[in-house]
Amino acid sequence: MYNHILSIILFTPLVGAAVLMLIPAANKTLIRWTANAFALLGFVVSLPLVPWFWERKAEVGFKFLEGSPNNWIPTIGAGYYLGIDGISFLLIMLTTFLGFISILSSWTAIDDRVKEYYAWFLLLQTGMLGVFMALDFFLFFVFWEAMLVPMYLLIGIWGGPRRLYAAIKFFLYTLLGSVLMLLSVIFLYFFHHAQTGIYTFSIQELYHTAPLIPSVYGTTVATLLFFGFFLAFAIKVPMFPFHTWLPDAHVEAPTAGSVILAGVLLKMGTYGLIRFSLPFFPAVVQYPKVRLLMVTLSIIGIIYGGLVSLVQKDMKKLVAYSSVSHLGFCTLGIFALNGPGLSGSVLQQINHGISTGALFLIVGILYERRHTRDISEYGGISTVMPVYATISLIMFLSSMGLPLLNGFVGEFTILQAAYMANWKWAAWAVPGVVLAAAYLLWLYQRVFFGKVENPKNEKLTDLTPRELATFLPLIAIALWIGLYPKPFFEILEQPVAQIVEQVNHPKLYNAAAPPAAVQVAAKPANAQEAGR
Amino acid sequence: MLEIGTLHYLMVAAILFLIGLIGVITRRNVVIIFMCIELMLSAVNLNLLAFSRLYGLHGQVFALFIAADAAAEAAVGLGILIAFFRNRTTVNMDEVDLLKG
Amino acid sequence: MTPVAMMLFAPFTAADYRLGAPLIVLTLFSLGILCLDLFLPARHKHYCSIPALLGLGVAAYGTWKIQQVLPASGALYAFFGTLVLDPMSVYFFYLFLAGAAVSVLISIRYLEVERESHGEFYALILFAVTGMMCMAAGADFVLIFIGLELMAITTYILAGFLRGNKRSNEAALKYLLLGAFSSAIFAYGLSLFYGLTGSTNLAEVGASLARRAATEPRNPIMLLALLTTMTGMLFKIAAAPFHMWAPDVYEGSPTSVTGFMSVSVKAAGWALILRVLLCGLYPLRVQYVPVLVFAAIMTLTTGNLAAITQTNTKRLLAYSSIAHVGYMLLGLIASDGVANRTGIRGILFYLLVYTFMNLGAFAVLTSLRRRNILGDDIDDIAGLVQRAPVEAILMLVFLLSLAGIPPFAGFYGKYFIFLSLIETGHYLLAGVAVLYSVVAAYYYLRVANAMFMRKPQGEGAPVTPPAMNLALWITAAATVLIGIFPNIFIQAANWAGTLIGPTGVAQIR
Amino acid sequence: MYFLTHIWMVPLLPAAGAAIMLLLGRRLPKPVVNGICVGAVAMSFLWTVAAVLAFLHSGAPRYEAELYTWLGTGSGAQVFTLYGGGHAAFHVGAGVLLDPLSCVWLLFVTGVGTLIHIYSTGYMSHEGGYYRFFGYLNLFMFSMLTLILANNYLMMFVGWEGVGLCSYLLIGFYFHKHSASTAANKAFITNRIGDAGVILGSLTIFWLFGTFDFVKVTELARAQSATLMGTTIITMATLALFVGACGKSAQLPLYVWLPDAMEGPTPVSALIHAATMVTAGVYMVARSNALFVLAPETMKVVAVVGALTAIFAASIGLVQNDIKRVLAYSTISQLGYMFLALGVGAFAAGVFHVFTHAFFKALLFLGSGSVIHAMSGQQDMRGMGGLRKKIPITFATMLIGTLAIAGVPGLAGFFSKDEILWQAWSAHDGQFRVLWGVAFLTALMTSFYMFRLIFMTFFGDKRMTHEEEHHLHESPRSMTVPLMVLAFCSIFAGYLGVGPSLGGSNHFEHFLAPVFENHASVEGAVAEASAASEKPGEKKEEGGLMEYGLMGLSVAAAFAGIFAGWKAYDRPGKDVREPINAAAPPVYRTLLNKYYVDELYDRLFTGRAKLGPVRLGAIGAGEAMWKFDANVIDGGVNGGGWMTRAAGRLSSWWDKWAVDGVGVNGPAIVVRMLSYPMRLLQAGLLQWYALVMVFGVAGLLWYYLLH
Amino acid sequence: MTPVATPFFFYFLSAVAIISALVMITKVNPVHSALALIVTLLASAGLYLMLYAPFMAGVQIVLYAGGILVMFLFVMMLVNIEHLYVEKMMNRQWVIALLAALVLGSLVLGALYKGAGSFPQQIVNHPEQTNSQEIGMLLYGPQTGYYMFPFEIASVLLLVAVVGAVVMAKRRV
Repeated sequence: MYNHILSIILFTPLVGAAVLMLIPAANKTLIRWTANAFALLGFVVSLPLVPWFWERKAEVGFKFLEGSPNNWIPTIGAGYYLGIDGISFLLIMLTTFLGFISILSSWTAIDDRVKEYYAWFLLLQTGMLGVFMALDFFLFFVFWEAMLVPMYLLIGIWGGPRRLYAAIKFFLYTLLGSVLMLLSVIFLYFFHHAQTGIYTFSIQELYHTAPLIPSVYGTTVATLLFFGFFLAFAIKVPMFPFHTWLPDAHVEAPTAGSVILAGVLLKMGTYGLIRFSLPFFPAVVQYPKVRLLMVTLSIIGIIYGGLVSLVQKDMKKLVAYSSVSHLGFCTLGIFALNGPGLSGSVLQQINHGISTGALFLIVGILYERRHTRDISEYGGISTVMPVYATISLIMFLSSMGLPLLNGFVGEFTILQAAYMANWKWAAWAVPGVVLAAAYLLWLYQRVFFGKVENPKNEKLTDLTPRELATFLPLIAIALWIGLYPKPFFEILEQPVAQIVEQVNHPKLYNAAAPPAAVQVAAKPANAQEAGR
Repeated sequence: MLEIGTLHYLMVAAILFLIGLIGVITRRNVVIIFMCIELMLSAVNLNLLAFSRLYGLHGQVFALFIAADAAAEAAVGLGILIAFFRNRTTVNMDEVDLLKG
Repeated sequence: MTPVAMMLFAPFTAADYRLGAPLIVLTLFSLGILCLDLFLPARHKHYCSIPALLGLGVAAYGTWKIQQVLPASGALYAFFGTLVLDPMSVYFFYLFLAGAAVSVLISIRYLEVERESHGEFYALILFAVTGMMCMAAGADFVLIFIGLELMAITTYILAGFLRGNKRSNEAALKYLLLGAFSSAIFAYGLSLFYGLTGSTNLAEVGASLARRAATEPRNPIMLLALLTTMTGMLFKIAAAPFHMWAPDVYEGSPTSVTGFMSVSVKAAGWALILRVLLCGLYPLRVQYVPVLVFAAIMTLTTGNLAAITQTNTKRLLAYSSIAHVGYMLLGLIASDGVANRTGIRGILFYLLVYTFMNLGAFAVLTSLRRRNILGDDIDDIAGLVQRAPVEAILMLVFLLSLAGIPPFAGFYGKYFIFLSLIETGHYLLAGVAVLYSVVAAYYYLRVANAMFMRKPQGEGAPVTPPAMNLALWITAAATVLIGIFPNIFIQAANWAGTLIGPTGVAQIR
Repeated sequence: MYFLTHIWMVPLLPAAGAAIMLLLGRRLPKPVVNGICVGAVAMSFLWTVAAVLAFLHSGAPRYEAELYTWLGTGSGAQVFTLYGGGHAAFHVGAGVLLDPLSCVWLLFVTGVGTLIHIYSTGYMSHEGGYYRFFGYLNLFMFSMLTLILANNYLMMFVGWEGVGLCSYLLIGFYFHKHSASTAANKAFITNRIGDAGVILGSLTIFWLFGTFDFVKVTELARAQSATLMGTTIITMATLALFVGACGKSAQLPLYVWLPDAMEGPTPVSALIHAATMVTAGVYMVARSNALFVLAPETMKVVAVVGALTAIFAASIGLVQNDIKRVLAYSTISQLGYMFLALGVGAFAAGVFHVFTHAFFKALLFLGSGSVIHAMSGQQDMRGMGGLRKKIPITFATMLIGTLAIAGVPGLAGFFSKDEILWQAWSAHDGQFRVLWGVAFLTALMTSFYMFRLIFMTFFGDKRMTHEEEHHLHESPRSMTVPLMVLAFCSIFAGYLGVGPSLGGSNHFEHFLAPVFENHASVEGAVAEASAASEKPGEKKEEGGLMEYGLMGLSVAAAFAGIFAGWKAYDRPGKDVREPINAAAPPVYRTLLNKYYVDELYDRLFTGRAKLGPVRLGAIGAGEAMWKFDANVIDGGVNGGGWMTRAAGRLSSWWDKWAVDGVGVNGPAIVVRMLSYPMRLLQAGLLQWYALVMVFGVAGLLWYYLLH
Repeated sequence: MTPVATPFFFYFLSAVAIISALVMITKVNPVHSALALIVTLLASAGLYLMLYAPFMAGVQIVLYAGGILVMFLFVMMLVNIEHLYVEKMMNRQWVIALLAALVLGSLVLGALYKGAGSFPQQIVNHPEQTNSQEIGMLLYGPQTGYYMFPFEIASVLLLVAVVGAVVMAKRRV
């Protein structure tokens, strides 16, 4: 169990999807129960990781290693190689948790092609978990791309009126970024071989050679490679101006899809930046121009997302654009290039997952009852749905970064880190905090306050126990992070320190004395050449 | 008179080949296009035989194979043409445009 | 031994027959099928598929036996050196046999629906495979040319196999005319090479050309011969600008034949190209690479762009198969077979996965063919997931694989091409290739969109008899399993690509 | 000592009350709600008293404790590089700090809070959402107490935002009223602008000193005063903090939310928007006094902004007709006084005014609440008049409050206000005497409009409708008792800080001295001001006469205002004649419309209203960007929507595929446009295909042979 | 055997072949074209003879002129030829096609002309009398039957052609 915990977590949803396949499509109740059971199981199997990880949180490097760098496709030096550090640990827990919440929230929202829906959803879950666990770039890429498909189908089949457009846009956008990333990593792969004589995709190994690129090929090549990676992640995050797929995808996706999209998928971009862009190209990210560009794009994203949210007429679109703003904070924290910035960024990613996930659920609840997300259709919902209104308020506040709720902790840490990197960055980002209050409260006012003027809203029912059950854990976590985030910071401390160290003083490959890990790494692909 | 060398034969072959080619790309009648292809193959044979005079009999054997191939192509081609004609009652190349885009 | 027997068998030894066994077996089986067809009652004609599959199986066994006796590094020669059995030939033999077998499986019901004769069909497929094997294993221009023509003429017939169907007629006619036209150009080029080198044997041609290319690299006749030869070869694999037959022919041909053509015939064309360009014409590599670059870019552009607006699924897949050729051409550009083999291996692996995924896609399309429904319009596939979820999901797998989305097999095909391009520093081409791979995803997704996100247009599930199911599951399993456990297949492709190259066909006669 | 070491219970008690209300409140009967909520706050008050006594008894300068690490790990592994080049760990603790300054605030917040809670049980007894109201009030108490007890800027910010939130919730308590919810939003968002300043200010402080802790910051600032004096960075830090203070304490230009905040129930106005929350800005500036004195520029800004706000709000207050709005503007005006005091370096005087103001402003608001209660919700003073007989207790207590705020000698307001006026006159060698003039004028106006309120409400003829008159009644005991207690405080609170000039020894200032100590070494001018309080004897001799003169002037002003109010408004008749309107109608209109500031803001900053044809402000920018997003970025991605449209007009086939293709899809449009020529090439004509092949061969040959 | 007046025969036969080839592609009536093709093929057969390839010349006459052309004529009878006269001879693209072909032709001829020196000047004279026999030996000889395997494949090819023709021509069952 202990040694295979990651695989178990990874494949539980997949098994669930397979089991669903065996159930006749007509038996919707059974399908729902099974899917929820597996989603819960997926969360439950990830729980043992919490105490286990907590014990080992101070250890350096990746933990719970499983597989090896070349046991999968030895011919090209790719392996089924899993491992986690604090950053991935948190994101994995977020994924299993939000996955469960999302599936729970779909109980009544999805009534059409239920079996397919749950199967794709569980498949998506596996793909996302794989992205966060893979220590082999090849494996990472496989999961990175593979998870596009279920998401694409979720948007395309169960989405809104323009779902086809949104689904394809989502898919192509992400694909475009990722293929360029593939090219870049192949370059690193050959570069690693040129330096060490070993073909491998192991991330840990590439860490030792990739930073050498500027000294061998010059800064232009290194910068181009950096942008190869960056584009993939920037599209995923999404950073301004690569964000336009996001509102479409969010608006058209079914509620649970939006939750997962905002909660987890976007984090892959920031995760990629942290896991790959920074350690692979420590010199490039420190070029003043590159860094300034990154920060500028982040800040533009923060302000821009906020301003555009302000004028949205569709609730979901508003929340979607708010994601652009929030993720701007995350990238700002990353490119502050200091420990707290990265910690704050990861924490903010978790927070965004919780808060924005909850916001999408909130929008979904109204949508399920009224089948419109037009803000002007609502008003006075507080009167008819008081519990719902209260929960919404808490999540709105969490999203706008009210202290003692989770959003503030991340935002402030990022702001502080950015300030310490360059005070002007923080000064530019701070209006985002004001705008968040403006668009969220205005939305809250328009939806929840006032008199019930639309007769259709008079009969709305308040939350059912199941719906309430989806929110309570989210609120609990929001409060936990808001009140006592120290455990999170402690989990993040070691990996973040390592990344900062890698950025500032990369441990480089030295032909005379290769790092110990290299010796156990992949055999050269040529070894397979002669034999068959 | 000029000595007749390999080049002369090659020139003749090339001219015949090109005439065949021109026929293929300009004539409307499918049957004539077939004939033009036969002409092209025949020109190839002339080439081969001209070279065969330089190297030995291998070229002649190659030419024999090409002739056999030409016969087979003609047989199958005309069979297809007949089947086509049965359905479409035309052998006009301009009208063979059901499949396009 | 009687004189007649001497006449028949004397030139060859037992080793020759063992090495030629797959071809001989296939010929014999197809003759047998032709005879059997005469005696079977009309409603049992489809039993002809059994000997066809059997023949393919026996041929595979023969290939396996050959593989057993192959030296660890080196080739075997048969029939006076006209037939060369090296890892590449064996690899391609398996590929052709697998493609043919799946094609036979998906044809059974299709032929019944079309009410066409079974015997000739399977016999022709087997004949075609014989021709392909000659192309893959031929070490002599004559054998290669005859093999090419055998395969080509067979496919002309197969393309027009639905005699009563105007589109099939037209496809056959177009294919034949253009095929014969390109064959003539190809033959013209071969004749010039013969004239330049005095031989039709690849190794000798190579040796002679090497001398000539060293002294006069811009010999006009050599260039003329090279270009005309390449025209013929690029035509066979449907590379632009010699690709224009492909969409029309693919659309008009019987669907199962289209699958066969797009997979096995194309693989045979590739075998031919690898054999000729890397063995015989290797000395002209400097000269032919620009042609390949031109063709590759043209092919990627035309294939991908034209596919976007297609409304006919078969036609769409035809353009997509053109696009795939573009990727493979990139592999050939990157790899010279001496310093770098990644691209060649990539092509071989690509062909392997392409065989399964594309045939799988055509299998699904074939299963859509019902009475009165052609099944090849994109509307016919709309809402398929609700009518036939299994087929739809399999189709999705094939499409994603074609689009190069991991973890499906198609990803690795593209991956190795990118790998070789980066390895050899062709960054610009790599960039073009990845951009087109995004474009490609778009049109595959259109089909997926239709299947999953539109309302069903027709009603009732497609009929999938056991043979069709078998074909579907074989192709799907291959597509998925190669994707998840690619190592052994990569090794196979590596092995197959080991010898191919200027040094591969060394000793002959 | 138990109470001192467990001082964190003070905020936690109301927090518990709030949690209970919000989770279970719906099902609880009113008496239980009363018991829990009022009980929690009352206990909190008692705890505070006990803790303060323990603190005083301990004799220590302060009591500080860190409860746990809030942000960061506390391990010090993650470090920042500071302004001066040093390093500091990323760490923020959740801690408490009890020193004289927080003692003062704690006492009056819990005290006034308890009274207002009691008052509310009567005032809100007929309202729906009773539990919600008390839950919010308790939550507010929690936030405010957190703000006060915090030991560092960030924890203070927690309370700071918390009170903003509660203010939002309580202003929006009548959420079905559009005006209420709008006012709530306005309050929160305006406050958020200030909050941004607080964040930046705190960050700058951290950058400078490597800590958020008040004590450490103060010590470091004092230690480094020589190097930091007047530097840009300290000015920046203090200015940013002051922006925050402007937001919370409703100073120019961020005051706009406070008048609108009167949409909330009256006890809320009393508690939050008069007595406690709005003084948070003062608290923060006072808390950061060590920094502010290092930034003379900021101090000038503070003083000027304070004075301007004071007169600005007072002038608007002159003509308002809504009883609560008058009080709201008066609050803004009084807050201006406080900032004036802070700005001239008289921190103790400012705090003293906060203290006294808490009582009489709470009293006035609660009194006005009582009036409104009696008037069945009517808030317009033009519809009142002659109420003194009907609601005598309210009248009496309100009169006391009014006298206090007007600065009539002997009442609380007199002492604190006079102290400020004197400091404004004398501080910095009289640099700020202009401001004294402003403040003096303001005092005159204050007295006038407050008595305008009294006369319009309680004197003259009854102007209410018959029905309203019928319902007139004195408020219940639960409301009047707090009024009386507050009235008592309004009279006597001032005696805690009677200055030496009036024979007192200014206990208040002495008590606070440890917080504001050590200014002498910083700046001479400030030294004088504080020396005045520390060594009364010497000071008295120097400026004694002047001080008495000024005091007399201000007393005169107060009475002049009262007199003018009486002349103008204590008249019979149904109509109210506005003297300003009569004298200068444009001025009246401008004042009545609050100088059109709201309209200006709506046009320039929020964008709710258009400026001519264009929409400016945040919404305008949002719309512009949204258009940019939809048309330019996406358009660029889409391959130029305009191209599609233009081409669509050109030919119908184009339109056909562009519109009803499989979705007008993203990056594919360009590609699709290219796809069509490809398809046209594929015209189905075999010979064309052959010709293309010939082109290919010929082209390649050409390239090879002739190149 | 030394050929008589080689240049004359060469030019004569070449001229006949080329002219009748031109006739072939310029005649409206396909029957005329077919006859012109026969003349071309016969003329090339003559050229074959001059190239010491009597066997191939014979094959040319028998196979092409005798076999294939007759088949063509049959097909022309089968497909309705009457209306072929009245239709246009050339397709729509013929001008551009002609130009392209001329460009290609000049390039090809130029290449051949420039590259004439690439071939050996020495002619290997094969005895004409044993020509057929030697070809036979190359095809079937016990030790020299180098082309036997391709020949077998060619036989399969012809079989396929037969099958194909049958399949194509037979009526629907």
